[in-house]
Amino acid sequence: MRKVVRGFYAIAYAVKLSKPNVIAAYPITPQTEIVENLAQMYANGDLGDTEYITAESEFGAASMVLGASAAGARVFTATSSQGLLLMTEVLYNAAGMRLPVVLVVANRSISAPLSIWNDIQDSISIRDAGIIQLYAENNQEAHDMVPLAFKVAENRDVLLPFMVCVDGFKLTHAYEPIDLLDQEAVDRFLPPYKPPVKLDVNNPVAMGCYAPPPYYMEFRVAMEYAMDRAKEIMLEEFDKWYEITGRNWGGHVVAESCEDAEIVVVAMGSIVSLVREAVKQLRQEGLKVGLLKIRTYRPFPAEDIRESLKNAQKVIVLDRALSVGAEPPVTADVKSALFGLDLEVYPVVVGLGGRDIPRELIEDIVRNVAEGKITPEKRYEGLNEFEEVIP
Amino acid sequence: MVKIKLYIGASNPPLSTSMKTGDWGTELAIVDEEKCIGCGQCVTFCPEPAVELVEKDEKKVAVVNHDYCKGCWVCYTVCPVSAIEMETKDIYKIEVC
Amino acid sequence: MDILKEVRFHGRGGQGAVTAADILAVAGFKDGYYTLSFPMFGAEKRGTPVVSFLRISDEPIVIRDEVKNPDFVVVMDPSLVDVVDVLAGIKDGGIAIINYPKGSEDLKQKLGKDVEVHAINATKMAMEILGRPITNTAMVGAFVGATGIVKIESVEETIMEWFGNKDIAEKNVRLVREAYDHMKEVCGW
Amino acid sequence: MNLFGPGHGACPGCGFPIAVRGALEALDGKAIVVNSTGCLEIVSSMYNRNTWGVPYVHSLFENAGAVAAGVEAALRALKREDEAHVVVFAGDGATFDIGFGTLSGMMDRNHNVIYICYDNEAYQNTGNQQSMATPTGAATTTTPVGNILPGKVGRKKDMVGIAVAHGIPYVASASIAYPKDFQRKVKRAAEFKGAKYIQVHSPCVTGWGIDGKLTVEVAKLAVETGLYPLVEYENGQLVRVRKIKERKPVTEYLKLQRRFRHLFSHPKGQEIIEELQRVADENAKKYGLDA
Repeated sequence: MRKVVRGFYAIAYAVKLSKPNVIAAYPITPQTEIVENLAQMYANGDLGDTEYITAESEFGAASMVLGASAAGARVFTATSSQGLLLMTEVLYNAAGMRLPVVLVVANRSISAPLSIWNDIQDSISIRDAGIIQLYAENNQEAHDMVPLAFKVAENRDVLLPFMVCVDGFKLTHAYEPIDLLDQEAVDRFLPPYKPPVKLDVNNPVAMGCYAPPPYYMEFRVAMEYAMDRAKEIMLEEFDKWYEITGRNWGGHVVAESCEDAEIVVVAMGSIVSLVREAVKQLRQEGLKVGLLKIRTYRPFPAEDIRESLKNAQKVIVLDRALSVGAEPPVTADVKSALFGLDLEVYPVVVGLGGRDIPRELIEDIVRNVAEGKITPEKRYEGLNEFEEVIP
Repeated sequence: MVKIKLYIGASNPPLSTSMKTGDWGTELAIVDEEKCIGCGQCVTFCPEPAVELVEKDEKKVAVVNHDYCKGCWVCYTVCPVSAIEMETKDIYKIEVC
Repeated sequence: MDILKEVRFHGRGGQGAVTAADILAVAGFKDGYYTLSFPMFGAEKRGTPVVSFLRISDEPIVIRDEVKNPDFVVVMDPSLVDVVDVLAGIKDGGIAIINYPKGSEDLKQKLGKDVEVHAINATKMAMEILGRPITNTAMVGAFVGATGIVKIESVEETIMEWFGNKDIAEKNVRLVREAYDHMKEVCGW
Repeated sequence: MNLFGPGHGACPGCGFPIAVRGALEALDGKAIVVNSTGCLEIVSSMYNRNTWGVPYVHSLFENAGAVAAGVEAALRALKREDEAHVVVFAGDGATFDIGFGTLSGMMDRNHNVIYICYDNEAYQNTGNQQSMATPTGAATTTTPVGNILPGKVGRKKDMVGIAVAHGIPYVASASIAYPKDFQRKVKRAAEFKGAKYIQVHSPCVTGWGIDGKLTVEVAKLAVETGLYPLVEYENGQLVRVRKIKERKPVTEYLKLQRRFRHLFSHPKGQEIIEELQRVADENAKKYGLDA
């Protein structure tokens, strides 16, 4: 059913259709409306047997979904920015305990200075936790990713938390037409959760044990193997999703106009659409430009990226986060995927803390790269000149 | 290299008693079954638990499982009839020449 | 409409500037367009000047930043023209529709910019029909009357769906229609 | 199958296993245990050497309250609430200090959880660092005795009072010296729906500097001096108190423990002893301890 809705509603509605047993959440801008919508559905009795709990903090919310997941429940939470950082310890723990917690992150910058606006520093900061991360290009994709997240996370060969990353405000607060899923389609795709192990008096096990040196390393490496398996399993699920909904979002990456492209722009999240428009414009100008959308960020699709970019000469990576003191995070990952190939990678940081990313800015970057006006070194676009002073 | 069985979710099968703690202390609790009135105080208090009440000659007496008794003296201190003695393990009975 | 149209709404927190954009997004969708509306990304409190945005197009909408160069500007509160540069960035040939009691000529002089500006006394209309000075639906009607980019019937249908209370919905439809008729006549089409 | 142990690695004479086993027996093993990081967790839940006979989960140091709330919510959502009681075992560090927020949240939302704090009055797992449960004058590695300072300055936090203030249906204090009383309290707690808080005084032989054979005696003296009053609140009302026939001076309790030994020689020791006696006297007055 196509309906004009806000992004946060599209997400909340997909959560409802996924029938989680327990939702625990704590509000934070710009995630708040996601959980407000779920709270309203709960208040209206529209969530069936789902328990909705208002937590005392994001830390508490994450801990509650962890506990509920250990008890065998399908669980959901959502957060942003500082909230995600506050959850971080628990999320690492959930990943290590192999609990399929699903969360939506309404991406927002990290304080200080305080900023409620969009970049992806928050989710990028916990890329090493053992959590699957998908970045939505638009609200339709965000809506579709939610049932998918449960399906993949709960797969016995995966059993890892799953994070759906959605640009705060830009997507969450946009009011636009969305093809809302129906219950029947979601039920067909996503069966009820059957936990392989749970807290059960009839079959007592201990979970969250501590592992001395003879065991610890195996547990961590086992997570890595699960991530690897998730790569294949996700592709299968993407296909099934297409069969059921008719919507094909592609695989871990989507390469557009890359076959003959000399320059390819790599992007993640809502700016992908903008880059696509820029590419169209630049193609009209005769520039051989392509777009590579990274959809799955963890597990990192290094082979897909290498395959897509092997014919390019210059690769521009648009990073919307920093790894202060090192190369921007997505650039670093892309570079490692391209190691040994004869091409140049241009790290370009844009759009931190909600800074505008006009289409013309992207076009200019590409033109400048094409004309050799800029070198493949870390640079910041859309940045004002400034001078540091101490009052 | 040994092959390890890894329970996913760091989950563990229940109740391993594989760690025998009976060799921890220098002493062991020994019950004088004559004096024992089978009140169960030692059972309640034993932190391990290494004491249980067993039916013997038509009366209940405390029996200490020396595989797990750490020799902590707790049972000794709570026994209302002084039926428990703490005995130094043979290995610690050093004979001075 | 073959190209993207961008609209910026000015109001004060609590006056329904976001709802105005949303109603038009739904109405435009009913007419078969791609639409995108969203509030100013921030944390504005009741009474502070706020903006909301609407994009409407034949093609899927990919630009999600705040509207910097609107084709149309809608202002819900007469006091805003003194404190906010409501015409900031407006395109050449753009149209501004402003709730302003003293008429278009006075308004044009005050704003001093060479764009099409239409005043409408929406507060008076709202007081007469709703009994309350809530002007967002009136300004939606005025916007449609001035621009014609969505069908007034679609707007009316949307408003009937929007308000849970049938009586309030009908009053708002009347208000929208009155503002629409008025503005259509002013603009002479 | 036993509910807990044997084969765990607690020090000989440790207090908390008495409480853990007592609580699980009181509930007939109908329990899902949530445990915070700490001594109990370390001695019982090493991978491949789990000594729990009931379902058990450990997540972090500071989130047992929230994890238990999540487990309880899941049981409700999955229509399994009759299967077991959700029982938390957490040390005083996890309860009074770092996990206070999630415990408060759990109590505020009144989850159907029995939260048992085994109170050994410092971070004993890591070698006796002070917590908000450490009593005045106790020497810990982070409140050491020096020329100027006589151990911990400041009072032990009144967690029982704070739990009562949350308006939860049942709150009690207990001691491993009175295991039957503790077990009765656990059973009583299980009769209430909602959040229950039981704080059980549980000596740490190494941290307190006592011999295993003194565990029970020291715990008993804490009660008999009035320093650790055993009280019980139902629906906010103080309903039962363990009366003391002849209240003993606090020095009898203090002198048995290495953590208080300096009080008898330090220039400020006498002042601290008087302060502790005042605390005991206040407790006696507040709860009507004297028989």
